[in-house]
Amino acid sequence: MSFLQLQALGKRFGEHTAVAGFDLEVEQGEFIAFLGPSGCGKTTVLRMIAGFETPSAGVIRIGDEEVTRLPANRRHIGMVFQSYALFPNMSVYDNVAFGLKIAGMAKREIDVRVREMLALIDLEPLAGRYAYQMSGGQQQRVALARALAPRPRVLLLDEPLSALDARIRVALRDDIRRIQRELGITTVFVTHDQEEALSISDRVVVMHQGRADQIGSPAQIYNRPATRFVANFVGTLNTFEARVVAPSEALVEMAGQRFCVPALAQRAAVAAGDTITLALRPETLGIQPHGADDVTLDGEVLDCRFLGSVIRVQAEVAGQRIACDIFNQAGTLEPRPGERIAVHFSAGDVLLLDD
Amino acid sequence: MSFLQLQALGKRFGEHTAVAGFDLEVEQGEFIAFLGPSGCGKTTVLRMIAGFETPSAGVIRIGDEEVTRLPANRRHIGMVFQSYALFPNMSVYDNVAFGLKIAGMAKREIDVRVREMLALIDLEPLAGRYAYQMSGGQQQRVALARALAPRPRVLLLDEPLSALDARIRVALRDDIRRIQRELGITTVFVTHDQEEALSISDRVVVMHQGRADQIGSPAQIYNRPATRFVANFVGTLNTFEARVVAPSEALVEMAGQRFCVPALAQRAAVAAGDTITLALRPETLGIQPHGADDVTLDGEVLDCRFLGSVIRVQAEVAGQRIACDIFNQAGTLEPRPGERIAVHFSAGDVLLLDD
Amino acid sequence: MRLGKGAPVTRWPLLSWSIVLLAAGYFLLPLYATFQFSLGMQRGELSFAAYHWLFGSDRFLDSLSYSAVASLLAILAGTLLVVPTVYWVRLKLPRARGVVEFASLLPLIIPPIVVVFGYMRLYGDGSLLPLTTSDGRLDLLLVIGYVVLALPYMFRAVDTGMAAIDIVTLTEAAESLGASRWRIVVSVIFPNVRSAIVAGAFLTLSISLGEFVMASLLSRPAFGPYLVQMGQDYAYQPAALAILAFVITWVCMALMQFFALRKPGQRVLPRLWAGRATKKEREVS
Amino acid sequence: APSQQLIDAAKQEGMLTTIALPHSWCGYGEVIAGFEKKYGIKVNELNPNAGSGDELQAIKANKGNTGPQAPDVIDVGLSFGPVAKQDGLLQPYKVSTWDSIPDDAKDAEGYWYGDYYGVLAMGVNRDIYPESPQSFADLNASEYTNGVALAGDPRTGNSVMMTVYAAGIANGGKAGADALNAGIAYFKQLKDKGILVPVNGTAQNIAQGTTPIYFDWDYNLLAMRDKLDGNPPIDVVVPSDAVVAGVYVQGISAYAPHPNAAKLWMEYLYSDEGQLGWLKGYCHPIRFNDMVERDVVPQALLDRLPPAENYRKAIFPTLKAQSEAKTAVADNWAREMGVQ
Amino acid sequence: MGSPLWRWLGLLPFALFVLLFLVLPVLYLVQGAFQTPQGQFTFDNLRALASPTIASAYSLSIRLSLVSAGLGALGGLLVCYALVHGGLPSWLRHAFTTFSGVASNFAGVPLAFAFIATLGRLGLVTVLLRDLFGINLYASGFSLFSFWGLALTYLYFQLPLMLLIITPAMQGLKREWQEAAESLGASRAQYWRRVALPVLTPSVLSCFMLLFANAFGTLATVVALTGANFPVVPILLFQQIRGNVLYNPNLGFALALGMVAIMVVTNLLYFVLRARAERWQR
Ligand SMILES: Nc1ncnc2c1ncn2[C@@H]1O[C@H](COP(=O)(O)OP(=O)(O)OP(=O)(O)O)[C@@H](O)[C@H]1O
Ligand SMILES: Nc1ncnc2c1ncn2[C@@H]1O[C@H](COP(=O)(O)OP(=O)(O)OP(=O)(O)O)[C@@H](O)[C@H]1O
Ligand SMILES: [Mg+2]
Ligand SMILES: [Mg+2]
Repeated sequence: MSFLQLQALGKRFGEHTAVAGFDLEVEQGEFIAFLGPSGCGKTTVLRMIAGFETPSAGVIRIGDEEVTRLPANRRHIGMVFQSYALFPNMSVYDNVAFGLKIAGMAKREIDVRVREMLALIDLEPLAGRYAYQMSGGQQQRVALARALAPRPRVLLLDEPLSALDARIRVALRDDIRRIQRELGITTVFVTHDQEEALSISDRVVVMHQGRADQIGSPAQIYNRPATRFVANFVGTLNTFEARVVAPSEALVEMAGQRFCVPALAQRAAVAAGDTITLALRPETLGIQPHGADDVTLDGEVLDCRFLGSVIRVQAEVAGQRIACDIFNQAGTLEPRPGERIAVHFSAGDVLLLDD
Repeated sequence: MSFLQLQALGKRFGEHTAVAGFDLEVEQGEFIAFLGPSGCGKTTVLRMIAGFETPSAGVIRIGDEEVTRLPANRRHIGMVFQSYALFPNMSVYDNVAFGLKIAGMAKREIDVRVREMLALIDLEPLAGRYAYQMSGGQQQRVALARALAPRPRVLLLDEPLSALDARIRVALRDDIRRIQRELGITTVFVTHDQEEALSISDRVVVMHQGRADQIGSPAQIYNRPATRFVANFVGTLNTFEARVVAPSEALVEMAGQRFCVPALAQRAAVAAGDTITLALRPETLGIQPHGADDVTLDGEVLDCRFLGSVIRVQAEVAGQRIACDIFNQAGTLEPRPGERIAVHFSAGDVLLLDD
Repeated sequence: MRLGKGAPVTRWPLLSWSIVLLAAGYFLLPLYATFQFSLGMQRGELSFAAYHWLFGSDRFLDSLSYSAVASLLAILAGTLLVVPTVYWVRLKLPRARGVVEFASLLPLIIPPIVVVFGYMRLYGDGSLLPLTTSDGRLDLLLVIGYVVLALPYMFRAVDTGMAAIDIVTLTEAAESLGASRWRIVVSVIFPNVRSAIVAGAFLTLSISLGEFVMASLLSRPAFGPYLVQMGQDYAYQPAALAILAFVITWVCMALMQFFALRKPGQRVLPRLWAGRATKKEREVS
Repeated sequence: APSQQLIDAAKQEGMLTTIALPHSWCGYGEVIAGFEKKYGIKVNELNPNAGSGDELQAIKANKGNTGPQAPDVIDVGLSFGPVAKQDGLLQPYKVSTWDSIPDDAKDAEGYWYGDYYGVLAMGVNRDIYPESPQSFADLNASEYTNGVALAGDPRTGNSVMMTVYAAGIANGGKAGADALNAGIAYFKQLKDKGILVPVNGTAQNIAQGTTPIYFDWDYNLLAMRDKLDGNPPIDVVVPSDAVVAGVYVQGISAYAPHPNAAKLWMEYLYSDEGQLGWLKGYCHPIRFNDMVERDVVPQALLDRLPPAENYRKAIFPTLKAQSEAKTAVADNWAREMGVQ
Repeated sequence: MGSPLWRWLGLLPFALFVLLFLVLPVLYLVQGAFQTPQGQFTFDNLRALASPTIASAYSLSIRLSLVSAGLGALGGLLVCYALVHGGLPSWLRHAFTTFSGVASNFAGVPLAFAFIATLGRLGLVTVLLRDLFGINLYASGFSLFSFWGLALTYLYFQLPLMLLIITPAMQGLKREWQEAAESLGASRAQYWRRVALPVLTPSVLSCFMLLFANAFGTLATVVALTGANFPVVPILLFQQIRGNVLYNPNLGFALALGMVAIMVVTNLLYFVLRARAERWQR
C-alpha cells in the first residue's frame, strides 16, 4: 500500500467546488509536483493534506493511519509557504527549533538537530539573524529547515519559489531536490511553472478545474499528454490539420505529404477522410535533416528570435504560422526572414489531440 | 551623431558609487536592453536619463540638445515602471489622456490619440476601467500606452515585466517589441532576465558594478562575451582546463585530444605550455555526432534532468562535471546514469575566458 | 475570491461570541439608558418633548453651528498644514519622517488643558501674538487648538493614505508626462489621498464638535460648554443632547467609512468632487 | 431714569460683558433679554457657572485687557463686595434710584450695592424621599446615604459657603468663623457616613437621583422646581434649624472695557422694571419694600413668592461674620474634607 | 549625507506651527513653574507639588489612568481577538469598527450623562438590579462617583480606542504563521503564547501608552460627572486656570509641568520597553 493516499477527495466552498474526485497515491520517498493554472485547486488539496481544510468528501491516509479529520498539529506534516511565514519574533535558530521545542525534545538534542538542519541548508553563519535581515531565498531555506527539523512524515511545499528571482529559483529548486533525496522524505510540491514541475519531480499531477487531468512522470506528461489541456499547458504547441487516409495503417495526408502517425494506431473512432489535428513541439521541428526524420515540409521564414541557447524560427508552413527551435551552435546558420526553408520532423513526435 | 548620448555618466550616493564612467550612444529607433544583476546601477542610469536623478558627472544629450540638468517634466521622455504606477484616481482613458491634457492638446485630438493608443495595446473595451479593476498585464499595457501617447522622444522601461506571470511576460514582451517597431521609438529597456534581454533588443548593454561591461547585439553578447562576468551572467557555462600546444596554429590539448581553437588566434599573450580555460555552452555539446563536430570526449552520465523541450545531461568528462543539453525528440534516447557516452562538440563553439 | 483571508476559522466561536456580546452590552446599555431617560420629560409618558425643546432653542442651534464652523475651519487648516508636509517628507525628506511623526504625536502626550493653559499665558495682552484680545482672535485660537488636538489623527490618516499609493513613483510618472509640481499635487496626489483626508477630517470633526476644555477656557460659545451648562440647568434636555451628540458623531463616522472605503470609479455621490477637480485642472492648464 | 447722554455713550460701546449669570438664576435670562431689547446693546456672557471668587479673579486676570474676556460688571456675594473694593477692582457709581436702597446694603461711596436676597433652602426629590427632611439634623440619618449634595465648592461659591455656614448655625455655631467651622464638621460627618455625594447638585442630578437633596438659595430651587414641572416633584424646604439669608451685590469693574454700558446696566437693574425681573425669578429685589409701598408690584407676583414667614426668622449674617467665614473656609475646608 | 538645504524649507510651515502652538507653550509653562508671581526664581511651586493634597491628586490620576488603560488594553485585545480571529461574521467587525470610531470620541459631557442614566442612583441598571435581583448597588458601597465608577466610565472610550488601533496589528498576524505553528505541532494556545503575543507586544505597548495619555489628560468627563469634586490633576489645573480663591498661576505652571513630566517619563519607559519587545523589527 502506498504511503500517502488521497481517495475521492473533494472540497466545496459554499456553492463553489474547488476540488472534486481527486485520487492520488504517493510512495514513500517520492517527490510529486502539482502543476496547474491559478485557481485549479492545488493549494486546496495541499491544505487538506496538511489539515488546514476539512475535506467535503473523501479520505486521506498517511502510512496506515486515516487522518482525514485529525487536527493539523497532530499530523506530523511539514509545510513550506510561498510567503516563507517565518516567525518574525524569532531568530533563524529559534524558528528551526520551534517544532522541536513543541515536541518537548531535550535542549541538547535540539541544538544538535538545529545545527544539522542549518548545515543542510548551508546557513549556519546566519543562525542569529531575524527574518527581516535576510533575502527571500535565505528566508525560504530557513522555512524549509524549520519544516524538516521535526522529521515530518510528509513535506508539503506551496509554490515555495514563486516569490523569488529567476536565478535563485533555479538554485533553490536544486537544493530542495537534493535535500529531499538525502532525507528520503515524501514530498508534495505545488507550482504553476511547468519547467519547475518537470525538472524537480518524480511524478507530476496536472490539475485542471479541481481534478487531476493526468498523473505521470515528467516525460509522460510532456511527450504523451492525456488531454488537450495538458498538452497546451505544458510546453508550446504547433498544430496542423491533416486528413486520415487509411486508419488501419495510421496513414494521414498533410500538405500533400503522406506519412504514418504511430499515435493514430491507438485511436478507435477514426474513419478515412476524417480531419484530425496533429501537434508538434517546436523542438521536434528542424530546419536541417536529422537521422530519424521522415517528413519534410516547405515553408518561408517570417522571423528569427535569438533566445540564447536556442534560436526560435517563426515560419509559415502549410498555411500555418509555426515555431521551430534550433540550438545556437557554431554550425547553425540563422535563416533570414523571407528565406525559403525545408522543415523536417519525425512522425513519431506527432501528438494527436482531441478536438 | 546618434540620437541619445550618454557620456562619462557617473552617479554617487554619498560614499557609494552607483554608476561610473558610463558611455552609450543610441540610434534613433533603436531598442536597447540594460542587463545586469541586482544593484549594478541599471535603474540609476535610467533615472538619470529620465531626469529623476542628477548625474554626479557626465553629460546626457537627446537629439542635439543637452538635457543633463533639464527638469524631468520638460524632457519629453516616456517612462514605464515595474509597479505600473497608473494613477489610481483616473480611468484607463484618463490615464492615457493625462500627458496630452498637460501638453494642452485640444479635446478632440486627445480623443483621437487616446483611442489610437488603446487600439495599439488592444484594450479599447476597457477604457472606463480603473487600475484596481485590471490584471497586472493589462495595467502594464495601459502604462505603456500612457507613456507613448504624448509621442515621447525616448521610451524608458524599468523592468516592466518582472511583476508578471511567466506566460504573460512572454506575451507582453512581444507586444512591446511590436509596438516599438510600429512607432519607431527609441527605447531603453531594463531587465535582469537574460532571455528577455536577448530576445527583445537590437543591442544589449551588460552592466556590472556601475559600468557597461559589454555593449553589442544579442548574438555578440551570447556568443562572444567580452568578459568572464558577461559569459557567466548570460547563459550557462561548462569550463575545461586545456594546455596550449602551438599558439601560432591555435592548437590546444585537452584530455589527450588535440584540436584548433579559432578564438585563440586573436590572443597575443599565449605561449606553448600555458594552461587556458575553455568554455562551452551546454547546447553546443552533443551526445550524438553532428555535422560540424570535430572533437569527441569520453564521459560518464551522472544524472538526467528532464526540462520539457530539452533534456539536460549531467556528465563527468575529463574529470569535470559538465552539463549538456539535448532536444527532447522522438529519436532521442535519454541516457541512463552510469552509462558511458561520447560528448561531441565543434571547436568553433569554444569560448576563451580570461582568468 | 477567498473569504476570511488572514483569519483562520475557529471551530468553537462560543468564547468569541460571549466576549463580543458582553462588549456590545457594555457599549449599548448606556446609550439605551440615556435615550430612555431623554424620553421622560413628560411624567408618566414617553415623548420627544426634550428634543422639541432643544430644536426650539436658539442657543442649541447657535452653539452647535458655532462648533461646526470651528471644526470645519480646523479641518481646512489641518489639511493645508498636514497634506503638503506629509507629501514633501515622503518625497524629499524621508529621513525627517521620524521627527515629523513624533511632533505630530505630541498632542497625545501633552494634555490639552496644559496646551490651552500655555496659550492663554503666552498669547495674552502684550504678547507679540496677542490672540486672546478679541472675539475673532479667540475664535482663531480655538481653531488652532482644534488643529493641534486633531493633528495626530490627521497626520496618521494622511500618512497611511500616502503610504498606500507609492507617492514617489506616481510623482515621477506624472513628471515624465510633463506635469509641473503644482499640477501633480492637484490632479494626482490630492485625489488619491482624498479618502484619507476625509477620514482625518471626520475624526477632527468628531473630536472638536463636543470639545469642552479648550472652548470653556477660552470662553467660546461652543457646543461642549453648552452641554455642560445644560447639564447644570436642566434634567432631560441634557440626555437628549447626549443622544444627539452621539448621533451626529455617528453620522460623521458613517460618512467617513463611506468615503474611505469607496474606490475611484464607484461614483455614487462625489460626482461633485470629480467635477470640481476637472474644473480646477482646466484653470491650471 | 438714565440720561440720554449715558444711553448714547453706552450704545457707542455696543457691548456689555457679564460673568456668572446663569439664565435660571433669579430670572436673569429675562433680565438680560429685556436689557438687550430695550437698549440694543449686546450682552456678552462669560462663564455662567463661575462663583463669586471666580468673578473677582476674572477682573484681576484681565487688567488692561479690553477684549471680550474682561467682565464689565459683577454680581457677587455680600462679603465679596468689600474685598473687591479693597483690592481696587471696582469703580464707584450711584444709580438714580440710589436712595431707595437700604443703607446697610450698600457701600456709602457707591463701590458696591445690594441687589437681591433669598434664604438658604434644600431641594428634595420626592420620588426618592416622599417624606421631605425638615432640618439639617434630619439629614444626619442613614436613610439619606448617598443622598445629600452641595451645589459646588464653598471656597469659590457664595451660596455654597452660606450652606456650610447655615449648617454651622444649625449645629450651634456662633456667628462668624465658629459657625463655619461647625458647618465643616457637620459636612465631614455626612461625608464619613457616606451621606454626602461628591457631585455638584444640579437640576439634572436631582432629577436623575444622583443628588436627591441639595442646598441652594430658595429662589434657585423654586425656579428649578418650576422647570422640572413635577417630573419629578420637588420640595423646597427651608431647614427649620437655620434660616440664613444671603444678599448679593452689584459692582462695576475698575477695568471695565465698556464703563458706560455697565452704568446703563446698573440703571436698568435698579429700575422698577429690572427689579420686577428679579422678582419673577423668586428673588427679593433690594428695593422690594420701596416698591411694595409704592404698590407697583403686581399681586400675581406677590402670590408666587415663598411664604413670608420664612423671611421673618431669617438671619442676615453681618459683613464681618461673612468675611470671617470666608477666611475659615479657605483655611479649613480642604484639610478637613480631603480635597484640594 | 545631507539633503540640499532648500528641501528642509518645505517643512517650515509645519515646524513653525508645532513650535508656536505646542513647544513654546510648554516651554513657557516650564519657565513659569520656577518663578514666583513676582518673577523671581523659586522652587516653591515644585515643592508645593509634594504637598499631601497635590501629591494624592497625582497619585489618583496615575492610578486611574493606569487602571483604565490596563483594562482598556486588555479588554480591547480580547474583543479584537474575538472579532478578527474568532470566526465571527465579518459584518460584526465592521459594526464594531464604526461604533468604535464614534465611541472613542464620545468622551466628556455626553458620556457622563450616559453613565449617570445607566449606573447613577436612579440609573437603568441600578434600578433593574434593585427591582429584579434585589441588589442595591449603592447600598453595597458602589458609587459611579468613586474611583471604580470613574474607571468604568473611562473604559467607554478607552476600549474602542484600543480596538481601533490594535485591529491593524491583529490583522497583520498572518494566517500562515498559525498554520506553520500548527503543522509544527503547536496547539492554538502555544501559537498565541510563543508567536502571536510576542509579535503583538510592541503594538500593545504603544496602544497602552496612548490610552494612558488619553486618560491622564481627560477633564471633561470628570467635570461633567462630579463637578470639581474628584481631585484628579486636570481638575486642579482647571481650577487654577479658572481662577478661584486659591488662584496661583505659578502653581498652575508647576502642575502642568508635573503632568508633562509624567508623560515624558512614561514615554521614556515605553521606548525602552518597546525597543526590547521589537528587537526583531527593523
Ligand atoms: N476559503 C475559500 N473560500 C472560498 N473559495 C475558496 C477558498 N479557498 C479557495 N477557494 C477557491 O477554490 C479554488 C481553488 O483555489 P486554490 O487556492 O486551491 O487554487 P490554486 O490552484 O492554489 O491557485 P493559485 O495558483 O492561484 O494558488 C479557487 O477558485 C478559489 O477561489
Ligand atoms: N537613492 C539612493 N540612495 C543611496 N543609494 C542608492 C540610491 N539609489 C540606488 N542606490 C544604490 O545604487 C546602486 C545601484 O542601484 P540601482 O537601483 O541602479 O540598481 P539596479 O541595477 O536597478 O538593481 P535592481 O535590479 O535591483 O533594480 C545600488 O547599490 C543601490 O543600493
Ligand atoms: Mg495556491
Ligand atoms: Mg532597478
